[in-house]
Amino acid sequence: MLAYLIRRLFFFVPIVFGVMLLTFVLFFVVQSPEATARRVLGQKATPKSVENWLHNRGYDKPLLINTTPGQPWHDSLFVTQLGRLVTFDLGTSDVSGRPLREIFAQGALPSLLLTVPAFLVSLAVSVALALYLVFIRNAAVDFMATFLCVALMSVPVMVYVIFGQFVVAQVLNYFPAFGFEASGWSAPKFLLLPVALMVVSGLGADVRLFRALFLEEMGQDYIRTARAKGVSKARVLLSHVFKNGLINLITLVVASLPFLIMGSLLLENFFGIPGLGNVLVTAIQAPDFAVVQASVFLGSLMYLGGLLLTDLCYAWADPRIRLG
Amino acid sequence: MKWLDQIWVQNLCLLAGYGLLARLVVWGLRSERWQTAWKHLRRDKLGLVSLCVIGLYLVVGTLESIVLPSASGSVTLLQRLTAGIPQEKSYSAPLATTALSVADPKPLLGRHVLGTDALGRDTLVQTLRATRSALWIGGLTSLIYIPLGVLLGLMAGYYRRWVDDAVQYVYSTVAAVPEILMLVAILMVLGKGLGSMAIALGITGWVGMARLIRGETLRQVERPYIAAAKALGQSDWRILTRHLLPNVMHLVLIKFVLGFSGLVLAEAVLSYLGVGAPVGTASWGTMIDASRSELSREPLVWWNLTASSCALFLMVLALNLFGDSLQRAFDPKRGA
Amino acid sequence: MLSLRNLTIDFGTGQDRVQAVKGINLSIGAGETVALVGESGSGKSVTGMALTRLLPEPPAVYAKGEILFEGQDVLKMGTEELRKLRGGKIAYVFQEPSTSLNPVFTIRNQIAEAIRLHRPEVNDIDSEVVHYLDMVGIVDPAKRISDYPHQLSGGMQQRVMIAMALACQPQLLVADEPTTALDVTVQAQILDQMRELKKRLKMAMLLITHNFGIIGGIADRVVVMFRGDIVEEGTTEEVLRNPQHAYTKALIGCIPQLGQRRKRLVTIDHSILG
Amino acid sequence: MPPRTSSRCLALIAAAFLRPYPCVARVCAGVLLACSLMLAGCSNNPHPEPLQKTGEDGTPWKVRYGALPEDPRSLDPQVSYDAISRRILEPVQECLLEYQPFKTDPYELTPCLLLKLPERVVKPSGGVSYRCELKAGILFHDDPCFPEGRGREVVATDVQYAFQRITDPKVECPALSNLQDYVEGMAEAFEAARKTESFDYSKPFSGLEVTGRYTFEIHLKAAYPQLLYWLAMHFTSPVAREAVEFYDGKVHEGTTRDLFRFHPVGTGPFQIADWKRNTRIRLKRNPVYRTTTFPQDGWGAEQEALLRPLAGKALPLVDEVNMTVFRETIPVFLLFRQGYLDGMGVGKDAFSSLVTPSRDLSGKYKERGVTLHRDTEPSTFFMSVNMEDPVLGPNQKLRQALSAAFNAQANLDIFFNSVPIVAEQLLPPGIAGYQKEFKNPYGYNLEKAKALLAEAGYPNGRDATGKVLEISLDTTGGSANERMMAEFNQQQFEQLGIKVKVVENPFARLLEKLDNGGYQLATGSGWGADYPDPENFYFLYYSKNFPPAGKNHSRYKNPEFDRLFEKMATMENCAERDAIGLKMNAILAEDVPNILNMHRSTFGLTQPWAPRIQSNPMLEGGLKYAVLDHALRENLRAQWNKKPVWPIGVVLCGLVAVGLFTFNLRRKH
Repeated sequence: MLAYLIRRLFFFVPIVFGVMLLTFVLFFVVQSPEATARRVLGQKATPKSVENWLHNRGYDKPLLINTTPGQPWHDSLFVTQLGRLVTFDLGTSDVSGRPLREIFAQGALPSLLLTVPAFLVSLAVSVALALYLVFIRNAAVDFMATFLCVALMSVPVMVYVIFGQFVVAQVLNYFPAFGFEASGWSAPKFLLLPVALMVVSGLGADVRLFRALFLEEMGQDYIRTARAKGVSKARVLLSHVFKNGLINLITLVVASLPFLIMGSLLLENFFGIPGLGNVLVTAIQAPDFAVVQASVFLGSLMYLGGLLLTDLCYAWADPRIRLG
Repeated sequence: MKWLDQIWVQNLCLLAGYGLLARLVVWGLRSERWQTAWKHLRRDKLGLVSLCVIGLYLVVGTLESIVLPSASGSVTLLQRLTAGIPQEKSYSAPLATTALSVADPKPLLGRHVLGTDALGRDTLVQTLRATRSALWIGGLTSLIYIPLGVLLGLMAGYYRRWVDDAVQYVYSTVAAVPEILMLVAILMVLGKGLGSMAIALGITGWVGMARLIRGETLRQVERPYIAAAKALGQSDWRILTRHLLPNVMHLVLIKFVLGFSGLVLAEAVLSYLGVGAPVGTASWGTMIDASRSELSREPLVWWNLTASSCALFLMVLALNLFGDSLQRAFDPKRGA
Repeated sequence: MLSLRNLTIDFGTGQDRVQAVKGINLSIGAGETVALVGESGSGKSVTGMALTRLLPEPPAVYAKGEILFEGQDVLKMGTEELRKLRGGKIAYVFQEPSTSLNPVFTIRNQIAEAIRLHRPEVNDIDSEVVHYLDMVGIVDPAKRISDYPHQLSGGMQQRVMIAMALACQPQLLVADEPTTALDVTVQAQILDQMRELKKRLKMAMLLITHNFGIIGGIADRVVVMFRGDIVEEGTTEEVLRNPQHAYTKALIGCIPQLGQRRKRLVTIDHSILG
Repeated sequence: MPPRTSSRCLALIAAAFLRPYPCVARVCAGVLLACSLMLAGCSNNPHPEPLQKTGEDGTPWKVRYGALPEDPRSLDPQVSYDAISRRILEPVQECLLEYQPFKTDPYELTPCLLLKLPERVVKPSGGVSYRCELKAGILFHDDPCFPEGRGREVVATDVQYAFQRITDPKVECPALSNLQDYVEGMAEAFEAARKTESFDYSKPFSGLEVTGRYTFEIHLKAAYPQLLYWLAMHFTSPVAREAVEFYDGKVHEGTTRDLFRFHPVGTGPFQIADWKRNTRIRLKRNPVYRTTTFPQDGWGAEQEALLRPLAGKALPLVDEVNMTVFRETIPVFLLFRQGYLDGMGVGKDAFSSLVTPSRDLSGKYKERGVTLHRDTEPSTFFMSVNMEDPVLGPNQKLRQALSAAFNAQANLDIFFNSVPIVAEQLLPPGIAGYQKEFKNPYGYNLEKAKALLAEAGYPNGRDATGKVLEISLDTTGGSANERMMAEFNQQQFEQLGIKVKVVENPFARLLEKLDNGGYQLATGSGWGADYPDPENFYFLYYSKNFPPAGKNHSRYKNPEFDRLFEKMATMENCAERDAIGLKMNAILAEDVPNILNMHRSTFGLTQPWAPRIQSNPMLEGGLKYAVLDHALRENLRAQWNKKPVWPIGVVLCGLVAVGLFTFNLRRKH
């Protein structure tokens, strides 16, 4: 087990390095940090102030490797950035000057408050609906459900958000159309609408997927054995099918767990939830290289964490699999 | 890229695309597996209806893709066909006779079934014209990610060892970079355009395909027929193209159809992020994006959002349903 | 004890309708062992499954006839009665032990589930599980009960299946190709085991197989099925010694000409079991 | 029917239906009860409780609710340059001078922290000095950076410190490049600091001489009348050195302190009470504020009834200001309609939708008592023409033709609901030298444009060889609106029969192109007045201001224009200056180095309970003059936010239907 973990971690190092290099090339080599400087300093900035800005942030260093004679090779942008990130010194945002540690720390909670309930509710609802569909096994209902699911999948997320916010908050006046309060009992009333929208927008795909998973399990031999034993259909579903389906579900679901922290771009923007959802996007558009590099670094760690988590959960849920 | 603007080049590209598609279908239908699938599919009413809807979209998209010479450079066939519909000054409601204005309702030049947009263009025509963007994005992206994904997936599954390691390393790395960053960064480098969008989506999209094909290849390689082929001394290339490829091709087809709908939706999101279709190219994503502020207008301007979302919805729905039908047709046991 | 009257089972609807069982009559007395023989797709497994309405509906349709178990028509039973019948009165052993056991539950769990359902009076379930495992010849059963199916060999898995079926003390055991998926040596062991158990427990048994070679010494009577119909019926000795129907002869002789129809029949079988 | 009773009724009906299934009925009833309780207890008010319920005198605590499009980037007075940051900074950090809120044509400066307007002294050396005197007794906000947390008095050295910070390269003050040409010793100090990598604040600073506790002199190398305007901007407002040194963003005794840029310590009528990053900022009244009072005059006759009672009153007029960050515009509308925002003062997107194409507020809002305000900004927007382009540069007629083909009014009608004014000249209204009667000789006139195009050598858009003229137009790509505008511009020029290729750029890329001249035509150019002076506009076409030195993006070079500019730049406003301006304007109009578009207008809606007091575009909101009718707001909000009941019924019926269906299905089995 430990050996397995260590082996995996070694495998992760080149991936993280590759990711950082790729981001650097994609983002830094092809567009100069001057763009950031101009964005930050505004339309009226003079080249002198741009130059001063770049110098203060070390952006006037050589890009990948310092080949200037007399200077150490590692005194380059990429190496220093990487060095800082590896020690988890995230630095400060190029645009706002806020420490990134603070940005991520403050944004994580609201993002999680939005995504974790949405994740759990949508998982519960879609698993329940999928089981329900498998349970009743009615041709007409199946057809309608498939159609509805595909229909739900085919609507762009934006349309959900726009309509949802407009109709539910404007016509019905039940919940605030906007805003966020992480503390106290008012949090649910702010979160209800975005969470519901997030659940609905993901429902179609999930129900379809889980239904297919469960149906596949239903066709297995051991289900026949269970039914031949006299186990009732509901129990077959809830115990035999569910547990086996769960193993497949894990591979699909667990990998996305670490990304819950990244929040949801659209919902956060529309509902004024100060999460991490649009941190990366605004950073890309700004462009705010410090934020991009740090979030990609953390993002790739999370991705790899997700992979590892999937393996571990798999091993935990499926007795046939042993890590080693 | 100047030569790309030539009228005949564009039309030729279109023709080549259709030729390729036809060739692939003919090639596929030669295999027994595809023939049985086609037999199943013919009995699947829903599948056939969706196929017809897709065909309809293809026709509209093609009409907009055929470029004709005109006085001011070039126009598309669809533009030529709808040239009779006048352009208004600004918004007007569906079938309205006057412009959308409370205080000063000026008479319109003509009737518009779905109203007009902010620049007074007919919404129906714009919606139809946008089909082209969706099809091009879906088509071009598939042309990039399918060969890339299939080739790498096959090689990884067949050769294993270091080839597998290398392919796995590359796709893990690509997958670990947040997708949105890849897309936006690539689009910023290449500039806006349908082509760049297809490239960006292709670069991020091949990972899933490669994974799928690699998995299936690993399974196929265990089968005796591969061992037999090897025993006969056939070359690796021949085994890859003649034996393995046909056996994973149905997966590619299904993934292509289902992935197509994903690509059409991705265009909408990219437009929200401001890296969507370029100016002058109608697309549903930009129409939806533009309608964000229209929804809060008084009186409400709803027809642009409705028209574009419905068109998008119908296409994605048809693709998804057809994809399902394909899946059932190829694997009747699973899709029950 | 059990009798089938004019049982007809269809698969699918409309144009795609396929008749899998064509109005057969069959009866099994208490303590009697009947072998149902036929090649793949002859409808023997379908008949076995139909005894407790195990076939998924749709696509299966019980078109005609009745299945009488101790005078009660199984086809008219409610959900609850059926559940009691399955496992409790009629238990099954299936062909492929490696897939017929749920891979994510321990064997204790799987056997205990059956006991709990049909014998609520049993208090010490674990020792009961051990008892039955021991009965089917599993070495050191107390240690084995917390194993998962994949940790057992194929023969052991089949023994577990048999233990699970016996644990509910059924009146009829339906063994659907119980040895087909196993090695020849293991086959012999399992068959010996079953012979012995049959003697000890005195329950009725329906042995479904395509292999005439294994029924000797177990089956009292043989029923031969071909394309959904019963073509021959008689005591084991009679049939083995003097088969009447050409098909039976072919089966006994294991003549490979059967391959002619094989392709189509295999496909039908496939779609039924899937 | 209030929701609680009605949902109870529905629960009874549902219970009757579900009697055969007692377990399900019980669960349903429980869920129903929980839902109805939640709905009844839920308010759709998105705002947190005000900081206080009542003021010290027992009157209701007055809170103004406003919107910000994004979080302020920096509240460091020497750094902050964008409108959003300045909107927060203005009520917190006062300047030496300020704009009189009611006088906009022309604008007028009045003293704020200074006792009176600075006194100009011409020195024999040719330089100019300004003598200034601070009001005595003005206190910084109470803040932990001061001993015992009590704000100390503002003195002249605080202004000197501000000037030193402008010079410090690490601070990155955007005003530095403008001021260092005039303020003595500034450029030298900057260079010295860049060499040593740190600015020496203890060194004497010759540009600003402290002559007493409250008095100081600003020494200029040459005449620069615009300095007064700089004194009305935050760059020169006094800063307490304690605050800058205290708020270093580092950990002290276990707690992290803010960065100074997020924790301004000013003297203004409000101080920051609570800043939830990316969510909202709440400002609380400064209890000891007494620098300024409500002006006694300056407003027009139509505002007399509203403003006379306020004259001379102590400021601010409300107790709290709550600014919420909205990244999307739709929620702004939603909240404004529900009465949870008192006004909307954001970009054009937000407003264009509420105004009918006939420049009027839509009827629904009128009924609600909402008022629409239009204020023209001192800004001019135009397309830049690259004068170094081989096609456009040498061909004056072609430029004139393009200019005449562009229908600026239609542009405003479609995208800005006709609110802004079509620009006829470079100077916007309100700036000295603006000519009300002047019409752009190459304003929209399609016939004329076609004639000019023929004269330029492109009859019907084709050159001598019959090839269609193709021109590229660089724009910023991104929002849907920008796309639409680009398509509109394209259509305008293509009316001439020429072909226009639109090139979309990220904002920064466009700026880069403008700077290095890699374009033919470019949109998105505009200039907002830093200060209301013609020099601030004409310098855009001064040939010594070619990028990178300045912002002459058109690369326009005209010796006559240059000569006139040099003459008028540092003149005080007078008739002669106006005359020179007239000539410069005529030169630009004929040469068309730009295609004029509009003078942008800010326009906003106000709720009936929060009427607009001032509309001076040189102020960023003027929050200290804001008023509020608390009772009216409470009343209308309750009216506008009723909760309908029918949706609960619909949902319930649906649930019951599905339940019944399932049970039926199972029973049949």
